[in-house]
Amino acid sequence: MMSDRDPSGLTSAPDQEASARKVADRLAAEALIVDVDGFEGPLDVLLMLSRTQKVDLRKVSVLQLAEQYLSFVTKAKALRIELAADYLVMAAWLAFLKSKLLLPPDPQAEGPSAEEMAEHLAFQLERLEAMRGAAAQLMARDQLGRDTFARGISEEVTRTKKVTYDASLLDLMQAYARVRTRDEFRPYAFDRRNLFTPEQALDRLRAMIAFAGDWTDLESYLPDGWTENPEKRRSATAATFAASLELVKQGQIQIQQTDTFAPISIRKSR
Amino acid sequence: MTQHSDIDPDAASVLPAPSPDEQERMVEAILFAAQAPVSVQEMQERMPVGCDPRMAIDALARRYQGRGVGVVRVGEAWAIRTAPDLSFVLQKETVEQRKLSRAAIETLAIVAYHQPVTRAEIEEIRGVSVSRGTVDLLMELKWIRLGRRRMTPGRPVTFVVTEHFLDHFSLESARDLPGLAELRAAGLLDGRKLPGADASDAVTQDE
Amino acid sequence: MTQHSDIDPDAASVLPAPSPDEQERMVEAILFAAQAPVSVQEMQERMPVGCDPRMAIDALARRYQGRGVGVVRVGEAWAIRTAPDLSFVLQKETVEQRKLSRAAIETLAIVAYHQPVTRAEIEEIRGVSVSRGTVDLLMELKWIRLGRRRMTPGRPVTFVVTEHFLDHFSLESARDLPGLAELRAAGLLDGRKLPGADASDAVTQDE
Repeated sequence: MMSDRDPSGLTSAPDQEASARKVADRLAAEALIVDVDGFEGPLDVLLMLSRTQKVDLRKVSVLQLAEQYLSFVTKAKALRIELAADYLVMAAWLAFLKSKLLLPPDPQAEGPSAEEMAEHLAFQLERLEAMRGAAAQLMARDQLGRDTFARGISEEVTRTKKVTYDASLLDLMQAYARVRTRDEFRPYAFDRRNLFTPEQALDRLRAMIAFAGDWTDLESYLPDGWTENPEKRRSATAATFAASLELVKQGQIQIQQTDTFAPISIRKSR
Repeated sequence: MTQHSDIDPDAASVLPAPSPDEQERMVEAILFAAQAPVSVQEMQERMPVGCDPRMAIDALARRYQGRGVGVVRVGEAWAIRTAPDLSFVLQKETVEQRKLSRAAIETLAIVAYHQPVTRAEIEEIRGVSVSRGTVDLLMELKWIRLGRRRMTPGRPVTFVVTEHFLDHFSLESARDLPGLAELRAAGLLDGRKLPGADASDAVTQDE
Repeated sequence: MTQHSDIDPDAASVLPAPSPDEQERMVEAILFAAQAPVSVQEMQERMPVGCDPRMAIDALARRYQGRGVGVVRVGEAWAIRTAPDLSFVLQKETVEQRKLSRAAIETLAIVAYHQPVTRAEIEEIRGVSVSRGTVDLLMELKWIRLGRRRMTPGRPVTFVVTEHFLDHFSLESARDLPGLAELRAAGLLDGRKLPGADASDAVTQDE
């Protein structure tokens, strides 16, 4: 297609006497050059060129293909068309392949032989052609939204959160008991029964401190009956600690703690 | 009959109208794919000349009778909709167990112990008004239902517990519910942990 | 025991499974309601205990043979789609189809026929680099998705086609791609490289 059938060159004025066939050829050649941007890379160009050989891609003449491609690149250059680097890389590689194919094989040379390289290029072309065919077949299938259609109105599956309520007989009875005994409840007042006041603690500590000659754990000063129930224990501990601080302030006792969260101990001031 | 369909719509005019079966297929596909209900007029415009969409709709509606979907009329238009009785397969349920609210369980308890009971009576016993939502929820749970109207002025409705309620709470009848005295004997009246509980009671418990 | 079957899901297990006809109705409703294919598994979850959706699907598919819509298989899922020959009455439903670039179409085909395939492999087959936009577009259309990483140096990601792709191109599975067997027999789906190195490497090595 890029061959020398038109010696006047691509830039010559249209030849009125030329046969329709020649014009067509030239137009095709021009189109090929000018539409270089339309090609998807060198492999695409090679595939296009190989079609002009009108043979099974497996029997394509890679040598002839290399020449066609090199001529394509040369003409593109002549037309001052900027070719992307990979086109030139391919040209260089094909020039190398061409020389390898023409020269007798070098037994010393490493790597694939010229024949292997040529065969692989043919394979690549065949594979690309095959994938294009496959793509065309794929696009020709019945397509959703063009040939077949899904349901237009989506009766979307509603994701409902089903809440099941549970209640036991015990809940029921307790609820009833609560309602029926409401009259027995006295008005709300702060519940003081589990509260040990700092005043109480102070009185208690003052009475006991006289006997505290040595360091003694503060906890041992908690009143009887206030150490089992956690709620009462908390209240008594806080009150006793507050009372001990008061006594320290008054200079009656000393207080120490060896480490964070370690037991706090007190003793009578000396 | 069908061969013209995919060729030239203009050619349709010189061809006989598609068979009733074919027209039904078209209506079926149109209604299925439509994003909104489709009027007969609109179907007519889309179908080849000589078609009678109304007849095709009727035939399709008959065909879908008793199926999982049906042809329904929406104003002047038509649509395919899933059968209402199958809505449960269109829902993905995530079940969440929740405790009944205090208001609900108390109301339920009062109905169970005092049935048949009017709303006013429930409110009198609870000392607070009963919200509509509470009653609705209990009705929805099928634990209470409407009983006979009370033959008093205003003829108020009463509420009673249901078979389902008895089933759920494993009761033979509502009369089997333990009375207050039994509840107290069982320690159920003292089991409450409420602020304002009697102080003297607490002392005896704790010491 | 049965009076509350519509309430307590556990009770369903002691009930006989719905009749085959009823199961078919359920599958019909499920498939009609959904726009996307529904898996057998999902149907099973939505239907009462003891149902066999597969059997119901088969019965439904037979029932819709030759109708305006049909039951189609999409991978492990099922969907109802309009009959392809009726597209002419449905063109109005088309929601502006984006024209795919040649690069996108070829890339899609390569992913479909060669999956799982890496970007480098796509590039080798096409002979040009794959632009990010092309892959993004195909991902956005939900036609391709990431597959497993290839256990080769660099652990490159692979691409595979989706169920949505199958749905779009009316394919039951990726095995049903047109001409797949022939391409495979011709060795054109082999990951064949230039002995010693691939073509682009060869260029850099030799210069």
